[in-house]
Amino acid sequence: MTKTSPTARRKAGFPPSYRWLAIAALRALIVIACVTTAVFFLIRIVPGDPAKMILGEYATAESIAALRRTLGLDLPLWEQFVRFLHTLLTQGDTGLSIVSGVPVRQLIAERAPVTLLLIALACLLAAAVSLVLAVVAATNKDKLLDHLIRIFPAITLGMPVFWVGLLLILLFGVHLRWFPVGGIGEGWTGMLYSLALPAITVAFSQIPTLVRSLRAQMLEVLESDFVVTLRAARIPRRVILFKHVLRNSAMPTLMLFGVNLSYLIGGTLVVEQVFGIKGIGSLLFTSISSRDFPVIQGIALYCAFAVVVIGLLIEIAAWRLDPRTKEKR
Amino acid sequence: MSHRSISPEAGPLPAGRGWSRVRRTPALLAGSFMMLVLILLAVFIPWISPYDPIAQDLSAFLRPPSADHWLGTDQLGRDLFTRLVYAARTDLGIMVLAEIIPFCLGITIGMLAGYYGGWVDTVVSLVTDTFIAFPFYLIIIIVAFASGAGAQGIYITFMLVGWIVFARVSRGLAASLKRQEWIASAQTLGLPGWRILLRHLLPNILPQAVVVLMTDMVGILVAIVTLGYLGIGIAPPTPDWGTMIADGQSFMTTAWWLSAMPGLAVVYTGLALSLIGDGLADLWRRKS
Amino acid sequence: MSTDLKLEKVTVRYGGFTALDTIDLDLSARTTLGLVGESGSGKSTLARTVAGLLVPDEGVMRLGGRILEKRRSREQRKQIQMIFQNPDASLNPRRSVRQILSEALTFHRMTRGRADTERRCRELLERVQLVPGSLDRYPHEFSGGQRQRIAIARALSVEPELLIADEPTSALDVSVQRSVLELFREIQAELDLTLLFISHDLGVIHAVSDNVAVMRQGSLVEIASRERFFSRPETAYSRELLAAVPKMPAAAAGATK
Amino acid sequence: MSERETAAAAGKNGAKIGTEPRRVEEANAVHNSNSGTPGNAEARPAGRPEIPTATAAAQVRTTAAADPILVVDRLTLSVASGQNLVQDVSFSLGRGDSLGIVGESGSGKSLTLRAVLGLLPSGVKRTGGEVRHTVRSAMVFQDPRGALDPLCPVVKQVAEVVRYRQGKNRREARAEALKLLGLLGLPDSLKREDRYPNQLSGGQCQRIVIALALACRPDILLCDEPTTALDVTVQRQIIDLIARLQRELGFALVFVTHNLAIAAEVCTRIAVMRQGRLVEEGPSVDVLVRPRDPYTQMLVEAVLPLPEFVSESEDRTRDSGEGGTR
Repeated sequence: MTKTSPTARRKAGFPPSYRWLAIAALRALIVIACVTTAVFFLIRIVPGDPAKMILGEYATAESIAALRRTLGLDLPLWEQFVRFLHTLLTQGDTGLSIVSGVPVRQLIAERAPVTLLLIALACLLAAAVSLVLAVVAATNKDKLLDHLIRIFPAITLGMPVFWVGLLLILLFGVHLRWFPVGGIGEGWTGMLYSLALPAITVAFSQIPTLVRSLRAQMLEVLESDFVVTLRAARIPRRVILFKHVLRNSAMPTLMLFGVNLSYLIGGTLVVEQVFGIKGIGSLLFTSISSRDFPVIQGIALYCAFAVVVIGLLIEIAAWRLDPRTKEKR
Repeated sequence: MSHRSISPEAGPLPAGRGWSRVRRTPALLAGSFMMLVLILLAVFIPWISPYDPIAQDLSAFLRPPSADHWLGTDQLGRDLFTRLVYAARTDLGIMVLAEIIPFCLGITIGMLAGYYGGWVDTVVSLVTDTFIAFPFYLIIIIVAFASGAGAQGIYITFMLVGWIVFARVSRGLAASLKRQEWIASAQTLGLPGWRILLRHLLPNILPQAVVVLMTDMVGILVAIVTLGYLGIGIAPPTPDWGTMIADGQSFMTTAWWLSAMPGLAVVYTGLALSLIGDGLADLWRRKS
Repeated sequence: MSTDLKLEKVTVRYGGFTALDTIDLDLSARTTLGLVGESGSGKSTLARTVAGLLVPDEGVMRLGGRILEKRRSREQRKQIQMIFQNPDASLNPRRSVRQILSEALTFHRMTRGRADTERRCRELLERVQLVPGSLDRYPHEFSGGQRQRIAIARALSVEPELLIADEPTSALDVSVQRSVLELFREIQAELDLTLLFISHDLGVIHAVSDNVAVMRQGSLVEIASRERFFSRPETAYSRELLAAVPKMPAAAAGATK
Repeated sequence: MSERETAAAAGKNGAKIGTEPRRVEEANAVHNSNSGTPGNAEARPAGRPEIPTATAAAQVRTTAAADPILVVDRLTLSVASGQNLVQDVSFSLGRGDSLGIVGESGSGKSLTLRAVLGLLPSGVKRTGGEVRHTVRSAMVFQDPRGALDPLCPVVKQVAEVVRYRQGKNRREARAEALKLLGLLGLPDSLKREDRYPNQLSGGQCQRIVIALALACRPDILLCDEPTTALDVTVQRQIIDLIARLQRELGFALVFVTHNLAIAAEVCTRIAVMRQGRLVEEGPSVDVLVRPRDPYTQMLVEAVLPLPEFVSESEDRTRDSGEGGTR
């Protein structure tokens, strides 16, 4: 039994009681339910009559009343909610788009791949860059490089995602013409090429906090006795760094990544607007401006689902990394 | 040791206190200075700049930065610098207002949960763990736009969700502080719970909570400005950095500073707040 | 009014694990009981239970004949005070020594007005051999030994009858440890205090206690007077503990003071 | 160990002397990985006999003075602010010697050990003197769990050190690791199922740390208060274990502790350090029975005496030891 295979892990006192996984899944459902209900009621409670907004100021009273009936807005709130839940549970959809009459699920399905790809690219980029920067900063403690990397988060923390997007467009798109500006190129490479700049922009909003957390954690682990033991044993530095130090320092940063997830998803939607990418983001903003409530509701549900799924993945990665944390839960 | 002499190590050991320690944290000094400059500007702008942030003067259309218009003028001939500073009033105002209640609420709830434990703690940690990844950023966008309510959307959503990050910090701290021996000693001295919370727990939780507040405030400011950019934040003509960036976007190639300057203002505030946060963190880590 | 401490069948359980298993203990007034045991033996749990920080699952505790209920009377709270092990964590870093010492005095209204409180604080500092000037300082400006002295002064502020010391000198250097132990003995003699002194170090137990109790995995294995325990211990475990203590070269054992 | 303590006997209301930099926060002197050790070439002849007999080890000790394998010459360590935490410390160590370094917290004894190992904590630099040693050293720490990677099973950790230090492949390394653990009296169950540090007792973890040190085949074993965090019975086992290993493997030993009795039991020579300086050094009994330096005298007097107790086997009539201090 050379490597500690999962069986060893089980016998080694880590009964993989997937109880914690069940609890995490339950939590996920609670978040989705809350988001859906919150959006449902917030849209309808907040002042302003949706029907009047859709038809504009000059619409006649009858046409507004007629629209309210078709939309079911004249029904009492709770009845609207029951009908909404009914459609959600039976057809797994939040109704038809008011503007185009297309089922919301279909609308989202068309636009989802681009957004998902953008989110995935941004996550990969953020993880890779923060890892490199943190390792460089931690191993060159107090040298110039370290100070630069420490000042970087303070400056970029205040940079709005869309503003960074605009600057990148101005710099790389307009002046240097390295990247296409707006829209999505054909074929696989075309798409990736056109998503590069947006992905960098979204990743840029996540990197500062991740670097700061990972660097601080690594410095603490580098000072601990077990690293001194390994270095006294003349074990190669890279083995110590990547096999032992990084593994022990990743946990808090992983958790931080989970917490900042909703910023990442929100950021992606905004960046799509800046770069003119036809993803879920632009669908959201068009449906918002046209007060297309079922579509808004559907997107909110979809985003909550995305946040929760990635959160679960992070929780599993955390368990894989350090089984002890899950034992207590 | 027969006679009771004052023991040789009777007196305290000399160490820096108060102002001398603050002087040794450059980050805090720099951050607070920058913030002070911004606040002074925002308060005294009517006396500093002769221009009105809203009145249009089409004859001064898109002037580049010059002696009388330090940052030039926008597409409606309004002085950019004046609008920038007035915008600071609106954005920083909302930022502070949207943070005060969640901050106090979060600290109190977290402290009670951490100190008393039991079912209070389980309920609070269940809620905070579940909703920490709550896509509230997304909700702000939807609510703000759907209701066209501008800042109200932010306030509502933030009341609902903003307190969670502070509750987590203060709950964690309270739970660990509870095991500290000076809390146990206060209990044996017969001091009631509320007094221990106020006199012993709160003063030791606030420093770290304020550090988190600084970073969180930057997050709120960015959210406010983003809503402004998307046209669903503060309704024009009240000056707001987000809307200013959006307005300047169409003149990007010719007058790049129109969009760049408001962004830099946000970066400036963000830098000031995070410097204050880092400085306070260093100061309190060294003191305890 | 004799303030003996009596424990009858006191049991404390954490989930499945029994930290204290039916403890019967008598601590007669104005004597010092040295409680020794290894980590996990439950000696700290016993200390915290007597101090009222933990509520026992079973058993009864009596001080001076009166039962110590779950909610103790204000009088009972003042009678028992505790001093802890870690000097870095025994004082609130954000409050000055004056605030630390005067808090219980003012809350329990044991002094009349500010001047009286100030006088009482200076007396307490002098009692633990610290200069009055320390009142305006903060805990981080004191050495470990000095912080323990402040903690002792704070415990004495409510004029307790039973003082529990949970390894108060384990984190201190040898020289400072000795002076703090001297302080404990002086206070116990002058204020007629009953002292429950807990330590894993048999040298400290020998220097301080009248009687010795040994704990192992949550139960009392032996109670004896100091002379009998250190010369002819009954249980094998006590002998094992005594044999394990490293010995100084014969002639150099601490000269009598 | 609490931070800087002005020694009571010294009587001076000393200014606050730099604390032992357990965790020096501010950015100061850069610590590079192997500062201070001039080429630690593998001077040891290859193919050294695996376990020399006890007599050989004893024989070696008598000729200590002749060829010292470690010379610390006027060593000075200081932090960025220029404060010297260790000042002009010199001592030498022969093959198979055992030197105890005693002193209170903040005396710089642990730092001196780290300087010999060649791995100073960040923020501390060697600003004077040098450490010359022709052989390899390994270290055992005070907190057993802190010296082990919490996320890596123990046998795997020992095997890893064996693999890199003795150039064995993965399978051989694991066999060697298990042999080492057996030598240290660890339960056989580890052979079947590897376990994580948090599942072992403090004493077992300390044995693993010693195994890690021995896996480097050191000629000098550096111990930084290895038993302070352990219970008295476990402490006795670890002390006996270290003494036995030294007899069997013949390595030299530098044993740092604040407990004079332990130093006397384990080491033949003792050095006393106070606020960064070496105040006295000599054979254990001389230093403890006839201390020359007043500080050493104070330390010896501060040791709380324990009367000789009559164990079951001995004659009961012997009266109990000399009077206690009460």
